[in-house]
Amino acid sequence: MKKIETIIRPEKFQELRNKLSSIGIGGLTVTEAAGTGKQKGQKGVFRGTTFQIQLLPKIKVEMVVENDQVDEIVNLIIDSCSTGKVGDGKIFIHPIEEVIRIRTGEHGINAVL
Amino acid sequence: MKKIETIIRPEKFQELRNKLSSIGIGGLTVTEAAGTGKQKGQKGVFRGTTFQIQLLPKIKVEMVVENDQVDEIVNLIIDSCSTGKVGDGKIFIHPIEEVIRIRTGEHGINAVL
Amino acid sequence: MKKIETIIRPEKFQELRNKLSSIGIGGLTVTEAAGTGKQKGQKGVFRGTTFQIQLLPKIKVEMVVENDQVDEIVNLIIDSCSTGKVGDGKIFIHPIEEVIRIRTGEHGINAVL
Amino acid sequence: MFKKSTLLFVLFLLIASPVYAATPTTESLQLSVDLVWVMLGAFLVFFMHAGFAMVESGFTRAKNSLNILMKNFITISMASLLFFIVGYGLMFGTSAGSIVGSDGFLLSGVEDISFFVFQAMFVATCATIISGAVAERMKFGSYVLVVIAMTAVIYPVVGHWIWQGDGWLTALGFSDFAGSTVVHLTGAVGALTVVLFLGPRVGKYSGKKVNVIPGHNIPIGALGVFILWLGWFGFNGGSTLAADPSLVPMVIGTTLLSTSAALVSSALYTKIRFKRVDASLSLNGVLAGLVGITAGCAEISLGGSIIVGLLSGVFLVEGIRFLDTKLRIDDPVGAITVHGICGIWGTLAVGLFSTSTGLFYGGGFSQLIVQLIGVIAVVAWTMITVGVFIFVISRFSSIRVSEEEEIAGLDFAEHGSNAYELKEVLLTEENVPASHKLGLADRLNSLTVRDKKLS
Amino acid sequence: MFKKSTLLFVLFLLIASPVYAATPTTESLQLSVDLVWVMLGAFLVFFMHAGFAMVESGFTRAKNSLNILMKNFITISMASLLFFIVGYGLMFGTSAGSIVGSDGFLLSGVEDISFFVFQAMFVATCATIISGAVAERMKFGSYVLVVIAMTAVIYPVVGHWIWQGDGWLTALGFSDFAGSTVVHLTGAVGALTVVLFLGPRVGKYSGKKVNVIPGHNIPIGALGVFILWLGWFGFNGGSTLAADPSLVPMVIGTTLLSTSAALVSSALYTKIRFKRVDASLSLNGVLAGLVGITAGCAEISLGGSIIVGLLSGVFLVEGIRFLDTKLRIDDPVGAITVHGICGIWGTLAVGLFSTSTGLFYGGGFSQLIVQLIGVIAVVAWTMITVGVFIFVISRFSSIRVSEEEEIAGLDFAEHGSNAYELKEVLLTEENVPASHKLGLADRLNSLTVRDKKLS
Amino acid sequence: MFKKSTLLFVLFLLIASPVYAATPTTESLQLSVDLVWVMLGAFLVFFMHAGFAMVESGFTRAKNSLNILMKNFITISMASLLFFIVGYGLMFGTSAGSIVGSDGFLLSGVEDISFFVFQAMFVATCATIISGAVAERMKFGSYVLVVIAMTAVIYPVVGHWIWQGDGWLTALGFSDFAGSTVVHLTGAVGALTVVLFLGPRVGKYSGKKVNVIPGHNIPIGALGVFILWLGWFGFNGGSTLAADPSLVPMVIGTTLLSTSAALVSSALYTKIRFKRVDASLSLNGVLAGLVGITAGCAEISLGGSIIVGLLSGVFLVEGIRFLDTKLRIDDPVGAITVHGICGIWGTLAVGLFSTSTGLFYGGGFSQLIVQLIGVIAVVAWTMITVGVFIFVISRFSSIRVSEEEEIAGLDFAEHGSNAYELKEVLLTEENVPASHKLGLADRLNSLTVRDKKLS
Ligand SMILES: Nc1ncnc2c1ncn2[C@@H]1O[C@H](COP(=O)(O)OP(=O)(O)O)[C@@H](O)[C@H]1O
Ligand SMILES: Nc1ncnc2c1ncn2[C@@H]1O[C@H](COP(=O)(O)OP(=O)(O)O)[C@@H](O)[C@H]1O
Ligand SMILES: Nc1ncnc2c1ncn2[C@@H]1O[C@H](COP(=O)(O)OP(=O)(O)O)[C@@H](O)[C@H]1O
Repeated sequence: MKKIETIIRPEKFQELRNKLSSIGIGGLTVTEAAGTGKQKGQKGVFRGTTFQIQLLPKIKVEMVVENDQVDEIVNLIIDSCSTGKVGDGKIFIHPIEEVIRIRTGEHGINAVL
Repeated sequence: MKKIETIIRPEKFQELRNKLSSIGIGGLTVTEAAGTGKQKGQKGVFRGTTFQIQLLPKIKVEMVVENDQVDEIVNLIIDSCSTGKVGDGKIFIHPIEEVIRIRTGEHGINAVL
Repeated sequence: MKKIETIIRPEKFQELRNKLSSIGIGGLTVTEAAGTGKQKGQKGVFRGTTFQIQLLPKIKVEMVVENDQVDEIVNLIIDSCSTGKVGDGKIFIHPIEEVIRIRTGEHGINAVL
Repeated sequence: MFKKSTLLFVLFLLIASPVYAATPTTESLQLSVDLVWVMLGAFLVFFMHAGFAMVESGFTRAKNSLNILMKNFITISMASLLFFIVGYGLMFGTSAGSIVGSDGFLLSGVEDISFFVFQAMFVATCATIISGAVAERMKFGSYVLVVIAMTAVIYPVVGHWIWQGDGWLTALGFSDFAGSTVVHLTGAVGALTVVLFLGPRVGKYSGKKVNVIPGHNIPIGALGVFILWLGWFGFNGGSTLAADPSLVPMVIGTTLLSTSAALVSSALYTKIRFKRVDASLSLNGVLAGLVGITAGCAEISLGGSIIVGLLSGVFLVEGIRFLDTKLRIDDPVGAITVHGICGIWGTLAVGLFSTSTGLFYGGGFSQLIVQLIGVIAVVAWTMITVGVFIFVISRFSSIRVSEEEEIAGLDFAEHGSNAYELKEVLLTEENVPASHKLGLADRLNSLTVRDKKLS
Repeated sequence: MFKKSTLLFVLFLLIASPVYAATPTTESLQLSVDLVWVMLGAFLVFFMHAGFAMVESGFTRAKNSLNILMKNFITISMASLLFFIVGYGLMFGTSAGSIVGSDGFLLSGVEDISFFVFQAMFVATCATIISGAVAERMKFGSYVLVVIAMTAVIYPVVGHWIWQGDGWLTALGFSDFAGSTVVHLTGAVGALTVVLFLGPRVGKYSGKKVNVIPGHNIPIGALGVFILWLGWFGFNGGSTLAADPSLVPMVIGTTLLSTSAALVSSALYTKIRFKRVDASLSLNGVLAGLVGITAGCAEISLGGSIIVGLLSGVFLVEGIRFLDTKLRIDDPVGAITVHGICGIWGTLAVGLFSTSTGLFYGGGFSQLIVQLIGVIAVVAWTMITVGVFIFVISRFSSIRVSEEEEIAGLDFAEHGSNAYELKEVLLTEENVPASHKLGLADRLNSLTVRDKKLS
Repeated sequence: MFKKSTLLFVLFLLIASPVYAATPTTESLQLSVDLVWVMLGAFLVFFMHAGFAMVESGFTRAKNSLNILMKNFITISMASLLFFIVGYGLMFGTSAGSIVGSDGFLLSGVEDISFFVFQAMFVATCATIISGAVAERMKFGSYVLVVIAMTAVIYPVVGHWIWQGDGWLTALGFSDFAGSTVVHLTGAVGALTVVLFLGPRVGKYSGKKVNVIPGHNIPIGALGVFILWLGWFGFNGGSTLAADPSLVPMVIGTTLLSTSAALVSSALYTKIRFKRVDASLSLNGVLAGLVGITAGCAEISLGGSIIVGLLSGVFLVEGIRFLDTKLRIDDPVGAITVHGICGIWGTLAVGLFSTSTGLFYGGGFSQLIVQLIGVIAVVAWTMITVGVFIFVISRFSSIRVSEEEEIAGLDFAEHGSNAYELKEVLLTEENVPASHKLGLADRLNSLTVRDKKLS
């Protein structure tokens, strides 16, 4: 099994989620993140003083899937979350040694299906 | 070493933490997450319009431990966090290549003991 | 490639970030965390009742880098984030199997440079 | 600055030296006690602007809070200045053909400054209704132009028709004691017209779906409602213009009971209709009860006021649903229903419940018909003037912020910063350790007594 | 609707045509100036409800905010309506056996509407005290029933005993100028009784431990305290019912100084007792000082009021500790101590500090004993009636929400939505980019001048 | 306690039995109506403290909210008590050499308690200005000492010079109707002096950089500004001390128009200067307009007040920039500029715009020069006394919290808990499931109509 961890633009999450559902991927965990990379920040003004915003809001989505689903999902992420503008984010593929469903104690791929 | 990453119901965290303490596991890191899977959401009403709540609040707990502690901890998590109702969450076991304690520069298992 | 995941004191993040920039590491993702370990909590009083604060705010920084950058970055983290006082945090090194840049579909190290 | 010297000179005349007589007479005392009453009313009406600001910001999203607050502040400020310069004259100046006032600009020749002060507080109320309805998408600059049009011309003309004494609606016998029509309906029609040009917020309607965009801080909105209710005692009560023991308590009594009834009926009605006591609709219900009794507060009985209020609460809930889901008019705070539908209801209620002329008290249909004529006239006038005005200014530039700015929030786009920093900015470049309240760690800690010695 | 026509007819009689004489007389002027004063008082007392709403919501958890706000709104609304229909008659109608009033229902035959308005504002105060004590766990519907019982019957009877003029406590010489007992103690005993039936919030006490459940927004609670303090000037000051220059300033002065003293003493006392200036207890201290001086504000000297206040602040802190940790009575906002313990203290303080009858001014023990009798009578009456009432309604259904609803928060369970959306709903189905203020990224950014040109 | 009996005895004499005559006379009525007016003014000025508390807490960081709120509460409380004990005597007692009052301590021999009440509300205003400027870093205890010095001695002496009638500045013809100098400038100079000793907040200035430390809740700050504006009608209006129909409406009119003009000018000026309508500076602009007209509100024409206000708004923006970026004086809420710079401007404006003595009305330079002398005298007196006082107390212990406490927030350090718990404490030891509003999940959910049946 693999964990697909992807950092995306917050506004793309719903589209991604819908597309994942449509190919049968329903389980996922989301966290709020802030990121920096090539993308430029914004400028604000408070009481006449200009300030710079450098870290940008991102959403991190994690899903643990079977090895042979990885490619399909990666393509689907690129498909849903790419805007072509700097800041679209990354996908990281991690090895996972074991998965357990707490409710049942099931192991392996059954735990996430 | 392994990283045990577990997604649990928020209300179970304190029980888990107490049980972990009792077997000598004191170090852990927690993040707030939102998850979806088999568990059903809730319905709300605002100004007469019904809306659906799909992602549910979860807590992600991560702890890096020695290989031979993994099974005990997995059982302990199942023990503390299982309610038998859909939505109890998952445990993911990750390989970890190295751990360093920032304060001392210690490596390996000493860094987390 | 490796993922360097480090749990640090929140107040050290900016220093770390600046030092990382200076050695050319610009891409990273940050999440808010809460941790417990050897570090002692604080005591509060509300309406005359004392209470204990046990989990302490931490920042988790993740960056995916080339294998040969790991040591340099680990040292740099120790350098920037160590105060010598309990609670400085940890560094975890994870294996990463693949990285993809969503915007371009690039794979491997090109995806994060 | 020096060009203002002429103006200063004119105004100089206005300042009479204090003539508070050494020996008070009953006439001078009458003036004094009425003054205190009217000033109290004026202060309370002023404070309503704080109420509007809180309701409007609480019922909309956090990212547009600064914007809506600034709109409220600019409204009361511009309205006061313009009413001084031109509005008061158009409204209360010598009538030109029962249509509009023709003198008293810059208050020249006006002696009763206390009346000006009281009326100035009203003007902004009318305009501020619009700010709620156009919230979260209208450009600040365009909004200011609408405020100018409303407070300098459109509202004063309506006021002249109804309150100056020689207006054509007054001549017909139209009755609107404290302004269900003059203030609230005028404001609501203005709001509706602008909203029709503006369209709904991004994401509000999608295909057949009506999306929920919840307000960000209902408690502060509830405080606003309390402030408005308080202020309304001055709005209705002060409109007596005299501390008249035979009139004032009735006005306050009807205002209190109508509003209480409206809260109860809207809360109950949402419970029946949606299986929940809907908090934000009930809060709107309070305002509905207030608007509903405004026209008739001095001539409806206490019992009658309860009925007016009960119905206001129900009309409110149905009105908001109708606008939102059937007409798909996006009014974030419910201003058009509160001030428009209930403004009409309140005006017509005089024709039904007035103890002197109302249908239910044997007065026949004549008052009701006059009330209807007044409503139609004011709706027509306001819709046409505001419509033409908006049409013209929208030729020059869009009255709406760009979609990008709307999504980012008007606060950052138009004002450069955010309304809230409830969690602390974590990190400065100075490597200064910073605490972060509201953070995850805070919430993970269990707050339990450890030290039994203290307790 | 048409069945109401009889009612309307009755009320019709109430509307007298304005009799504001062309030539004012000193008598008519006296009426006018007293009217203005009493109306000002009424408005301020009304505004206290905003204060209660803010204190109660700020001192409890965010997930129950809508619920507590709705409870406050329904309280003032129901109380006004019921006081009009039945309460006023029971309280101020012709005395039947010095126990209860027997006419004046629907205000029939009542001439002084201004007095009704002023008193109507008080009723709700008494009931709203309960909402704070039962916060975060009592069913909305059950709470409404308690409000009905309190405002329609229980409070009016107490009021009759003490304020109608022919009541048995008045006959004994019981003195409670503005209501330490009538309003505050009655409310607090009602609250205590309901809380005893209700039990503590889930998680408040566990084994020997007393857990801390912190309020979610102390600043809005502090605003509420300021509003209450302001309103109290009307509560105590308006109770003179006349703009009497020899009485009013003393009343305002004692109210100001007692409260100031109570804030200082509670702040200082928490500092000594807990090593911290406890903010929320000090805010309660302000209310303690207000309740403490309410009975005696017109007959205690300025110096005496300071002593009353200083002690109120200390009693408050010890009282809250005692109820919370020894009796384990869970009163989220401290209402029982503020209004009950300090209500008793304020009532007894008249027997000690009254400059005309007090012990310390040579008046002996008689006033003190009468005060004590009054306290006991009111406690007994309220506890028994509320107890029986709650006992009866709890036979039909639980007065408490389910544990599941309590944990999820009453807002979502009873009202279907939440009070706050401080961070924006991140994602709509429309793939609309949405900003998120308050997010992590915002907080990680250092806000530093980059562009020196602007400064 | 028993030692207080002497005090009580003294105060006993103060209580006259009510002398509200059976037959009102025009004189007694005059007293009554003036009483109502002055009390209304006093209540409004009291309420300003709620406004200050909200502005100061909203414009600073969440972690210091309890602290600033407690500072506001302790200020009004200590100020009232001290003014009663000593301040009133020093201010309004029989003049000793036109410098300071010498009797009337504990109000002994004072008959007009209503005047005491009104003045007592003013005292705290002066001191509370300081709390904003020293926010987020000054020790609570040290702040209390400064409040004692300001309200017991420093302010009363200034007040004696200008308002007692026999003061040396009064003799010179110095004119400050409602306190631009007496209250605002005195407070601001006190604030500046303390801030110079205290230094900037950690992280505010670093090398050449000026860092932004945004306020945590601008909407509550905006509510505070509305409350202050409302209160100011009582501040300026009540200062007439009589319900004088020839004076009061002008005072209220100038206050309204000046402030409106200042809001417009500061909003517009920030738009031009920084390309954004800066919300927090515009809110400060409102206060600037209020302070600016305070001295001259009774003798400047309506037109003149607009000019005074327009300039106040501009001076405010430039003043804040100048202090912040050039002088590097860290004043989190802009208090020194609002009350100091605009206080001076308002005082001098009398010399320019007074319709009886002003330069622009042909009065020559004499009034302007007297105004300038008064400003210089008050600045010197306040700076020296506060400076010496702070110097002395800082010898005993630091007046500033430790850097560690400052970073952790004064709330936790000095008061033991936090102001907000907007997200619920997640987990108790009782394994109680707890909902968490505002959490990530809430925000990730799209709020969309699912159930079309309801709509
Ligand atoms: N090396 C990295 N390790 C971890 N996260 C990264 C890394 N590089 C980029 N990111 C994350 O991806 C986001 C987008 O990266 P960015 O370089 O701005 O745009 P793009 O991916 O389109 O080239 C960043 O905000 C950050 O959260
Ligand atoms: N494939 C997955 N990858 C990552 N997280 C998952 C996955 N499946 C479920 N989760 C997480 O586990 C939580 C519980 O899963 P759910 O299917 O609802 O219940 P259960 O685990 O009891 O079967 C989800 O809310 C989500 O956070
Ligand atoms: N075994 C572990 N697994 C995951 N995170 C840990 C572990 N041990 C410690 N941490 C994280 O590191 C932080 C610091 O650890 P602590 O033991 O308090 O201090 P130090 O690292 O200086 O010895 C903790 O707050 C927690 O977030």
